[in-house]
Amino acid sequence: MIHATRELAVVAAVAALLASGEAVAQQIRAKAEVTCRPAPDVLEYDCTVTLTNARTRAPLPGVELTIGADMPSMPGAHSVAPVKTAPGAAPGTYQGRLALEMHGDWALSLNLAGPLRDRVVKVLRFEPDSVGEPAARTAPGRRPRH
Amino acid sequence: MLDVADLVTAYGKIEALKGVSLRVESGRITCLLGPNGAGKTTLMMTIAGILQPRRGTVRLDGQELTGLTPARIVAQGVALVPENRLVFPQMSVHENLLAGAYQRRGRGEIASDVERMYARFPRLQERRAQLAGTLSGGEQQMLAVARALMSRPRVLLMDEPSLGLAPLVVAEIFRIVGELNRDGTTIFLVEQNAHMALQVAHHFYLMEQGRVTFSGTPGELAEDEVVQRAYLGARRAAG
Amino acid sequence: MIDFLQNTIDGVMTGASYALLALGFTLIFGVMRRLNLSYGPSIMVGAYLGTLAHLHLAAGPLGVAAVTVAGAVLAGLYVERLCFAPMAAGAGIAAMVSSFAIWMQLEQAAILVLPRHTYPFPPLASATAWLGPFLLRLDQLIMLASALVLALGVQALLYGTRFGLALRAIIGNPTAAHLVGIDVRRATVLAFALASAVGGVAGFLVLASDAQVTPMFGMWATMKGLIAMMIGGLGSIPGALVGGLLLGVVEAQSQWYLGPQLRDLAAYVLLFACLVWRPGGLFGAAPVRDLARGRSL
Amino acid sequence: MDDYLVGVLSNIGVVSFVALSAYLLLLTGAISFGQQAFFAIGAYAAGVATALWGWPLAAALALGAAVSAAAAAAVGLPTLRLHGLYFAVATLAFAEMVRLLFELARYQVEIDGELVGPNGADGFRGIRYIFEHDLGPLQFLALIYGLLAAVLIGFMLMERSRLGVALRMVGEDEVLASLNGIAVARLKILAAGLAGALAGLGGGLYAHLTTYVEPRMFDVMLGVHSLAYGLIGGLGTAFGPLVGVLIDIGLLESIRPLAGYRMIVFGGLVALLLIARPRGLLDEAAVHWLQRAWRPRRRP
Repeated sequence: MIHATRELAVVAAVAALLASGEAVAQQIRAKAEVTCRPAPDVLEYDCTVTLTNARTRAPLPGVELTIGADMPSMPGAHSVAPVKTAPGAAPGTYQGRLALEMHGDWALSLNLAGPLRDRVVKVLRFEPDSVGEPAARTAPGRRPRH
Repeated sequence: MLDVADLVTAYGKIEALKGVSLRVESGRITCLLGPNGAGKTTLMMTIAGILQPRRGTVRLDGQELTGLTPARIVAQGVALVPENRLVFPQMSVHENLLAGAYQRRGRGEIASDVERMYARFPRLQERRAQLAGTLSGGEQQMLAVARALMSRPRVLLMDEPSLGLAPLVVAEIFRIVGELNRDGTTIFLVEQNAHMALQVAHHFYLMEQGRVTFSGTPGELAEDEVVQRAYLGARRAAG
Repeated sequence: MIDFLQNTIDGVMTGASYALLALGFTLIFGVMRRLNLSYGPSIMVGAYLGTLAHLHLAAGPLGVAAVTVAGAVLAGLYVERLCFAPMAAGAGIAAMVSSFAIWMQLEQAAILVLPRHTYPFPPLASATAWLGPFLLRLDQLIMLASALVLALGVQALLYGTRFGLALRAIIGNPTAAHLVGIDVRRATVLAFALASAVGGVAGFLVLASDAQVTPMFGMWATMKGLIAMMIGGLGSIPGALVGGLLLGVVEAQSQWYLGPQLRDLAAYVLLFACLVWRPGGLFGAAPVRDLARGRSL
Repeated sequence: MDDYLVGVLSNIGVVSFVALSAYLLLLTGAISFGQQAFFAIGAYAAGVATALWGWPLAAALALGAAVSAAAAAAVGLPTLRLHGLYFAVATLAFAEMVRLLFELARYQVEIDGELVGPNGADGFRGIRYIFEHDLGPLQFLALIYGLLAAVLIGFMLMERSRLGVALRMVGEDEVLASLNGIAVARLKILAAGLAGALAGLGGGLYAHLTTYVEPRMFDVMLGVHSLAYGLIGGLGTAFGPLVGVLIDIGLLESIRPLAGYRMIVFGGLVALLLIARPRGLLDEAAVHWLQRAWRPRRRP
């Protein structure tokens, strides 16, 4: 009996949550460009984010932007605490310094808060002296024919 | 010759041996009788070093065996023919015999011992190249005995050699047991088949629920009494 | 037709490396009846030590090979001590999960020492030769020759020596092996070291022909070795050889005819089909009895 | 609550679904390396449903669970007679097939000038339901844990039911179970389907939590982790896998000062734990002891 009432309560709470989510819709979608370069310290990177309105291409200033990072190869286990960014010189640009745990591919999640809530994900490869596109997804043993 | 004193072996919290003491005399056949679950196999495995006792000692001619690895115990001269035979199924009969001499050096001697085994067990010679897993139950039992003898043991332990074998084969096994003993091998035999065991044994022990409850020679207690004490009569009636 | 044959040749060459990986894997599995997920990562540790020797001590290919093999053996023994030796008879899954935890450890250790994604590995022999219309690479020929020699060597060891007799006895029945006086513990450790050494050779040859090493090599080696072993049949040496070569050829053909993206897919389809239609593998009999009972791994 | 903490807790909650999925199969004696496949299928299906088709979240999650359950039952059929390592590797092969197919799969629709939808190896971005419907991180956290609580209650009811007993019997010994009149095949397919549904539900939640999924999130690593969780936390109760996840992600977070040495410490700890407790922290004996210690106090 105890279980049954508890179960009902949970079901009701979840149902209320799911229903409450149906009302508000947000029309603006953000688009982001990210460039990062190694900072003086090992495993630290300075990143510049440029946010624009996906439809109008107009810059998006005044956003509270944080950058989080996850390793796609292990969801949940390797993530670093999101860092706050500061507005850059040009409108719609933001700067932050990221401290990673290891080199390799990281999925940066750009979390937008304030007037606009959104999240954009970018995957980059972080090496000790450079940051670039994630490697073509190859493993050893895959050689082109000579 | 083989002295077991106050042996306690436990599986977790359950004590399978609750202080077992017994003695196997040199040159004789000593038998251990008792119902299923009395702890007979546990005792054999403890003597062979597969199981570690919680308390108590096993000595061979006064030399401590307790705590040695199974390999060292074989080297000291104790060989066990395990319950259900446990031959190496993917190896030939010949290789099984060679494995039995694993602790020994000297190829020539080992080779002549193998030939002696073939002389004693002609069936094994016929099947020398066959994989042991394909032998019949009786043949596997003979192989297991021969394999154990290949280590030239001072004491041969046998755990239920008659298990699951046809009556004619059982008689053959016991004939071999007697023969081995007449040739000088000391044998310690665990059996449920009290009738057969009492025919060959010089001395026997009764074991019930992890304890030795009787010790004597086959004449000392009526066979019916032995069978009953070992709960075998009840088992037979039920089975 | 020329393409098909060239693919087959390439596949056999690559397959030789898979066969070597499967050989070590199957040896560990046969003797222990346990799955060592850290098998590839311990080879990777050896390769990283080899790379270190290459970078800092300017070691040549042979020196790097020696360091790689020795490192793989050391890492393998570490895994054995921590994940397999202390586990009781019924704890097969725990041992496997434990070897997975150590995989994480080894990978991070490698990354700590050498943080870049790739490092150079000394190439062995990149010369090529034409045999009629077919192109052959020298380093791959060495790989194929090594696979054949090592497989034959392991087979000879198993069937022609006292140590091999002990190993086969343990494979057949560990309890009975104890009872005939085999030091099972010692033989198991030696088998583990031998398997790691074979894996180390495989790792060296693969990486030397790639000329680079990444920490991902550990996972790659475990996966390729596992697939080849399962296709060929658990615990079977000819199975490891044939499973590796078959995997290599199927990959090479599907890469050529279907494209690189479908290559790996084809490998897994092959594995899945083999398991469903012939669970014991091509060279195994029916699945080993104690495995059939789900409980033990 | 700090946003980061909410994020970590959400991750723990979502990953618990895959861990429970692997645990359910472990109860029946099946070692699966492949539950990440159903997590992936659920994530993609639910993501497509909200982002491309405009479905409400509840329906999308249900779809993810249903599609995953169907896929799991379909794989359960050919692998029915496989056991132990053979089953484990077969599920692994299947999961890698699924992952590689997602690397090939493209299904994109233009929304607001951006292409949205699964795009092969580049992943599936823009599952923006929580932003479009203004669902805050805390609300989503509540949703995850609400569903998790429901699942756990389901597990507790099941473990006391005939079904739970039957599942454990199959896990102990299939032959014996069938001799006791249990329809082993049907039960195993049912368990596979339920486990698939659990993983699929978790996947749907995960896709909406991160707003972004890509195939390599669902590789062998996740599969072996999910299996490991049950074993670390303990096989005695459905809370075991949760404890496992908590130890993994939670402990990793708390030893963050060790930064680069985290996995070295963690890997070693897990290995030592498994030596001491091969069936996990909350193994059957521990659960039994806890129940006995707990009961008298509850009774007046």
